[in-house]
Amino acid sequence: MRVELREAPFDPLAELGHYQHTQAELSGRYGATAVFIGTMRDFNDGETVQGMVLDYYPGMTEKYLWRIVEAAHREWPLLDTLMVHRVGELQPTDPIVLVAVWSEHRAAAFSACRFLMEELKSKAPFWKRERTSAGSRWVEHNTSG
Amino acid sequence: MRVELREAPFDPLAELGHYQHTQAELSGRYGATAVFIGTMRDFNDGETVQGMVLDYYPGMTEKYLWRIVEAAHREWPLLDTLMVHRVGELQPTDPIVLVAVWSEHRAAAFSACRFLMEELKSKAPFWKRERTSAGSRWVEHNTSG
Amino acid sequence: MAVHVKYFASLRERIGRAEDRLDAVNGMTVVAVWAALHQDTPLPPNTLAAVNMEYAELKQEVRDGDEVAFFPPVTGG
Amino acid sequence: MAVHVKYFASLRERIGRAEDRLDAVNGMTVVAVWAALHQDTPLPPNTLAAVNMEYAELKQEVRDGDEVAFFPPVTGG
Repeated sequence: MRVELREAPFDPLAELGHYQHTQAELSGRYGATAVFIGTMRDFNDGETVQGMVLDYYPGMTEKYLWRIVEAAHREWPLLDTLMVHRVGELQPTDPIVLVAVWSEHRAAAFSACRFLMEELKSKAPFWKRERTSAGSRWVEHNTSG
Repeated sequence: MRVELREAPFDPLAELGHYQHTQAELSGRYGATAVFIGTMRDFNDGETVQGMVLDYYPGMTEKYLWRIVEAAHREWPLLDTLMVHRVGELQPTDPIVLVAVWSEHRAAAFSACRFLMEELKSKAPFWKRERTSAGSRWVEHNTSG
Repeated sequence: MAVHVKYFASLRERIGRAEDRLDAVNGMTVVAVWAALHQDTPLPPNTLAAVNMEYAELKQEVRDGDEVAFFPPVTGG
Repeated sequence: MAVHVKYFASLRERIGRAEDRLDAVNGMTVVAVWAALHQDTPLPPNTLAAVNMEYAELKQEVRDGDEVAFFPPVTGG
């Protein structure tokens, strides 16, 4: 299992491929990989977005992400989980979050991946501040799942 | 949208990255990408599996996959879908199927990706024949989702 | 009228060939196509059928030139 | 006893600083920590609180050395 915050842009597919490659003990055991990638759009709530800052609570954010990963592993028969979340200054089209879950069969991977994203979105300490042509604004609420 | 059958091994992450790169009009519009990768395990129903043949119905299989992709696009606000399915001779650890769905928000991508896999598993004309130390056997039923 | 019949997977192996041609008669159903070709072998339970690459009921009537397929439950993905 | 207080996101900007230190008294709750530091500003509705990096109720009592954080609803992912 790995949970990481990233200050710099990351390539979710490269990240995923690399992580999977390093987890040699997974090989041959998993039949299902469910992945979610959240990406910064250039448009939100009716306005063109030029940039974004993702604020977080160093220490608590990592702790919270580990907690939800552990909860998913208690709830479903998972083989592994990778979670990478961007923080800091983002540009439109930048990946924000990658969640990947490995399991023997698909139901566990699908359910756990969606659970992790819902928990992350609703409770993990991250805050978005968007920059538009009208200035900068804190995002007030998350989109529901 | 793309639906493909592959006779030769494929790298799902490279496939996904390449396809996304070619779909320039997606850029900045999608906030959510949900991906499922099905992989051949080396163990099934209590036996070590050495190889597998994936039989299909040329013509009908492609038609059926397109049908479920179109059904997903009618049901959810999706931006794009990629589906690649292996056929022919497979080795353990070979990817079998890749489904990727792009949408603005996560609910549509998650729901459509899971729907596509359930439809594919329950109705698309593919048949697995596994090779074990005891010989070769047709897989009788699919795992439920 | 001519009907082209295909078999897949375990059903193809059981029958020992991948296809048949049948001189069908007007109003013949999918299951009657099977019966005409395999007089001593009832259609195995759970067998699925397609006509012209669309899933079909066993009672669907076939037409001249149709492609009729029989196959076991699918196990893809 | 000393309590370390942190603010995040829009709340940090509203207050104009990222942290405070408070000489708290025994039995003080999280919301009382806020009240002691911001006598003229009631805790904004929907504000979340954490003690030592765990989500906490506003009525939770703080202890010497605790880190208390206040922040708006989260908007990550």
